[in-house]
Amino acid sequence: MFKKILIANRGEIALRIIRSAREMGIQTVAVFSDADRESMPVKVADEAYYIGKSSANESYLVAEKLIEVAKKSGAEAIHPGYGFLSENASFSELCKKEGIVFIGPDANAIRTMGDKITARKTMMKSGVNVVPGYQDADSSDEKILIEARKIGFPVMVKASAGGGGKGMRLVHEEKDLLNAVKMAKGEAKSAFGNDTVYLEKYINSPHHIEFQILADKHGNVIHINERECSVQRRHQKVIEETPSPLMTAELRQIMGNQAVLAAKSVNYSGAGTIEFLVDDNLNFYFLEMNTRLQVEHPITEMTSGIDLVKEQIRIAYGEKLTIAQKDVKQTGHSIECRIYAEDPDNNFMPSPGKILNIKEPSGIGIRVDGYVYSGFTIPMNYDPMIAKLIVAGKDRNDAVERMRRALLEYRILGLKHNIPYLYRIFKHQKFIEGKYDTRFIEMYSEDLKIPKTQNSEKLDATAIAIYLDYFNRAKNNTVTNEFKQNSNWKKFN
Amino acid sequence: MFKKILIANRGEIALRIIRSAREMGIQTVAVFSDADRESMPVKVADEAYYIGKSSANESYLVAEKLIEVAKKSGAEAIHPGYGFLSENASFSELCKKEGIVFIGPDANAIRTMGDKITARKTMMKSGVNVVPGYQDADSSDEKILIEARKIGFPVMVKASAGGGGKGMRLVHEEKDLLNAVKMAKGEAKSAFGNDTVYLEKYINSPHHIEFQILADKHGNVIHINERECSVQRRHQKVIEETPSPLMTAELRQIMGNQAVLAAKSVNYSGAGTIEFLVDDNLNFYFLEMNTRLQVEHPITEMTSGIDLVKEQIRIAYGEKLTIAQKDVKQTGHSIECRIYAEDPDNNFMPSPGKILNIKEPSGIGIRVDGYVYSGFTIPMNYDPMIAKLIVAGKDRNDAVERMRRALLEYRILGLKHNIPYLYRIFKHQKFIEGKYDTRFIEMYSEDLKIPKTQNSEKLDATAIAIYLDYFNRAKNNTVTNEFKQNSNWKKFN
Amino acid sequence: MKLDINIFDENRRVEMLSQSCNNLVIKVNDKIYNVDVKQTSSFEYSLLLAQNSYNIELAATENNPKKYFINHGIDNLTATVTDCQSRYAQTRAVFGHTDNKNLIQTPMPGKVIKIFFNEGDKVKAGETVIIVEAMKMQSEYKSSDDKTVKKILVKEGDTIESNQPLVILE
Amino acid sequence: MKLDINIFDENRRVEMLSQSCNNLVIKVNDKIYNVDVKQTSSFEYSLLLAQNSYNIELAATENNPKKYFINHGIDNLTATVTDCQSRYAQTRAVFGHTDNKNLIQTPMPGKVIKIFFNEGDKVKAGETVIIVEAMKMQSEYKSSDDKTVKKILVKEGDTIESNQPLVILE
Repeated sequence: MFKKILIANRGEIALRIIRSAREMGIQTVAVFSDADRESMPVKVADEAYYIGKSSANESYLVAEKLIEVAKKSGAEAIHPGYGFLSENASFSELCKKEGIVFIGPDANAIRTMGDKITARKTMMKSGVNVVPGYQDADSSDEKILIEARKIGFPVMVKASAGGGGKGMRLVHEEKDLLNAVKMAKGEAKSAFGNDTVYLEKYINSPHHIEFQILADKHGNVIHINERECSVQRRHQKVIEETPSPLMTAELRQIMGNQAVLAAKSVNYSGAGTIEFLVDDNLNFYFLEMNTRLQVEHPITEMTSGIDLVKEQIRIAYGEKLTIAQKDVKQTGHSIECRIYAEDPDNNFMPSPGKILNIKEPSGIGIRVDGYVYSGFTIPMNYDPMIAKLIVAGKDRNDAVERMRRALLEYRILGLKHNIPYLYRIFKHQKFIEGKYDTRFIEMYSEDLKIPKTQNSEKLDATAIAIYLDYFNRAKNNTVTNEFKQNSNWKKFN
Repeated sequence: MFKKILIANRGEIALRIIRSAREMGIQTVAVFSDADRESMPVKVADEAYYIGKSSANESYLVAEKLIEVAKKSGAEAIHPGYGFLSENASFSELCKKEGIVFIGPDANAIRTMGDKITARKTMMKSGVNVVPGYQDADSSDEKILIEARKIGFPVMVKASAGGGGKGMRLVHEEKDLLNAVKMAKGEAKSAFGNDTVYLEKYINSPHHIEFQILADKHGNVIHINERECSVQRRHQKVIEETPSPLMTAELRQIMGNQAVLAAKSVNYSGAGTIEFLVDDNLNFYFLEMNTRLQVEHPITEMTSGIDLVKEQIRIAYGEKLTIAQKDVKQTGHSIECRIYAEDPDNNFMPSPGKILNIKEPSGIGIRVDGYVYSGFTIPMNYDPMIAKLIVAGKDRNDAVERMRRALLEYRILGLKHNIPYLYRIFKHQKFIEGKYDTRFIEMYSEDLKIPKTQNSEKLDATAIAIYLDYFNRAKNNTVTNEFKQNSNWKKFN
Repeated sequence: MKLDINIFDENRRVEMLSQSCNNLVIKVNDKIYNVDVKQTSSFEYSLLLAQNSYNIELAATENNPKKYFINHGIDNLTATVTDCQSRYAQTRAVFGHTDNKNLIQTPMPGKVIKIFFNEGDKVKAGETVIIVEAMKMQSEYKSSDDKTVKKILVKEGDTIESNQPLVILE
Repeated sequence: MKLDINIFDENRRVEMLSQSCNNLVIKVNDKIYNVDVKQTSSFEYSLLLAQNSYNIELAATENNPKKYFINHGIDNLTATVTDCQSRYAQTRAVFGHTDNKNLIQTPMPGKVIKIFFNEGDKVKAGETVIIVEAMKMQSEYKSSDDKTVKKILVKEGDTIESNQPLVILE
């Protein structure tokens, strides 16, 4: 097995990877930008190297720096986490060239799946359901119109190099089509330097359901069942669960088989995710493949007992999968919430800042994947995710009840966060019934607002606590605040 | 379901019960002695009542006070946790009389299992293996000698009302027998007010293996497999795991069936544990039944997915078991460590005091059942257990590796604790191989001592940190220490 | 000593009537409570109001000791204290964001991405004056009415602190 | 400024040679380290010694600012600081438990269960003088040599603090 690996990432996922590597007896090398010197992964890794300014373009995205640190530290492999360079084909290639193992698929698989048209064509050839659409070379106005009519309106215009909603247009009527194509091309050109677009049928209020797969370098591929990710705000996942409330045993088998086919079609190796759109009639369509570890991977771990990071490392080292498809278990129910530093009562404005005090929930069925601590300042340069809160229960109802308890126990003081908002989702009747699709948050946004009234005795108790604290501080005015006392090293001067 | 329950306990188990009750939507009532006012269960319960002085005899053991609080608060049921009144038949009876549901078995089951001779006889009648011995009424010297010879030396002399090693004597040779019986009787008389003793064959270096059972009030009984509890120091369990490294599928079935028989023989209801001694040839003998929740119950929860506290509450409410024996799962491997405030380098001297800072491990496969927090003073009046650290892994090796990682992450500052000692156990070759019995800790006590040498750079780093902190404090001498700043409310005067 | 505390847009006048160790008698508006209180850490108060247990976490904000962050139950609130000193001096601006419609500032630290006007320019109601980015999310700050840009205190690319004045209109 | 620090029964003389922000050059005995240091909380220091990351938690004990609790890696140690002031005044008693064989005290708070002698009584070597209980565990404190009980400072049933003198022998 590897003796030492480098983690080319930050935040919770860096810590997540360090934990599994440490369990395997592998030494860990962290890297950090200016903003992350005090971050948990830097503190707990065996080694830590500075790689540049806070802007990711000057640190976490600079492939050459990461290779340099890997060589200097003697790390034999690089785990890219998610985001940053994790789906960068050139980086995978560069690692290979430099004799460092990239813990992820090879450049070809990343490239094929990264280009949406190539991915669509590859999937169609392998017999995977794709959203009805048109992606051929002839992009003349007439051809586009003919194909759009065949698909039927509304249609989506999407950029082949796309992602994150850029270069995407929803077209309801034929008369708007050609103009929309023109605009999408312009956007795609400026965002990705590639103006190729394609057409897809618009799937109305779909479910977003994805399958986890694992593939070794010896041609063995398994899937580890689905994750339901339909609770989204502006295309960002907020809550994920497995099993999907929509899923049937039969559909699971069919979709799982297609997920395995999809991975095989690109000679995939490592952990990957096949995303599908599923409509209310259980028609499903390949959406895209994420050629990396997914943020929401823990719910799969909770229900399968498989440590996906350990599997990634073993696969990268060249080991064969030790789990056969028939041995994959799915026991109980697991749900994940993403805890963000944002203000749900103020249009979800990001709310970076200093965490004065944090207490994470604990006890039966709870897992927290975080990276912050009391006194830590959440940098404003990256994603405002503080942690992932994951629960497991014997069934969906048990997991929902446990999540409510966990959210009640979770205490973050010093900045705005979305815990109260998440709690309201877990109290919402439609969510409790498992009757939701990707429109859930939009449709029930009014229900999810902070209630107008509060228990009066509770507010009295809060007022009493403030009263006491206020005078307590006044009396002890030589005692500085905790966060001042905890200021960084500069005080030593 | 109950609307409100009272938890007649303290510390980690009180918090454990509050958590599951809260998940079920049940209101919780905590009780506290002087020493526990600032304890976590008091802080997080819906209601909290003061019940007396720190000494358990004046608070947690006073049945009448607990009944009074239950009535005043409107709690419909009482959960006794473990220890204190949990195996007190009179308390179970009193609850019943007062119209409050006792979350545990009825008085008769507690009494039968509490008297060792009655328990032995009941087990023998039901066809459960007991340690060969003699427990009949005729306790004349001749009869005792004849029976001891039949059993074969060495024999154990044990008090029928016994527990905790009192009134117990190991006799190697016949000439010492009668005197030992006399002494055991004397001890038993003064400790329990009952001088009845019995003889048992001495099982040399046995394994301590116990089975978890669940029984409803409708005659349904299931077992949820075994727990291996052989890592003990002075008869106190230190580490528990499931499955037992010694267990075979065949033996599990036979012992499990006997555990179910044992519970049925006393019309048991609730959660209970049948303890067995197992020798190296896999002969097994009933030792005793614990008629309550066990400290180490979480490892069963981790591998079965069953929340035992929720099941206890449902059974007490009168619900039928929803799990049949054939549906009981046993997936992966789980291990528990008991984290104590004690000094392993100084004869395991208890080390109560103030926890200046605590950071619990987190992430995949980790569960912490604790009750303390930074700034909390561990009272000297009770058991020095700080928390239970539980891990789950896909197999034993995975769980052992995960436990090492978790122990490395666990940080308790301000008092001596046994985390480094536990880590050394998980590094010990015999433990790693699963080759241990109840003599393990005694036999390898030298191996488990703190190593004589330390990494030199690591000690240099520590010295540097102290150097900086020392001058930092000197320069900021107006800043009081955290723990002074956090002193309790008296400062407000 | 009395204190007015504004939580969740309601005012509470709090007054301690008596104290004996950690048992207090406290009046909140017209209600009188017997409270058993313990401060269990720098940020935490455990209160028993009769039998009910409340665990309240709070901290005065770094730049305003009269504004508190609060965690209580699932809620995550802010509250403001009005004592004798500040009662008269207080303007509405003390609570929450400023209501000064001529001052553009942001509640969070970030980076100035774009400024659309120069000093002296006319701005129409609803027009975006400045875009600020924090944590990959861009926020547009608009003018509430037709105004003139009086002063621009930052430039594009600047890193800004929370509540730092950015643009003054008039 | 130099400081002698005793950890794990070894002495280390530490001296800062230079500092620039959080980059320090520090000498420990004969070794010179370039250290990147951050104090990340009241109790925590993150040190990078070249590439190696060390996260050290420490706190001076409540009643002795020169004695530290330390968590480092799996270890749970104590350390003692000797600065200029204390170097001369220091007796061996400062490090760890007292070596004064005539004083009986306990490292932990607890309760006096039994005292076997009266003032003036003779005690033989190995005889138990006093039993103290903490957390349900009783500990016996014995005399190291043949001695006389000079003074008994507590009585049975007393609650005692850590390191409180209990009995003086001579």
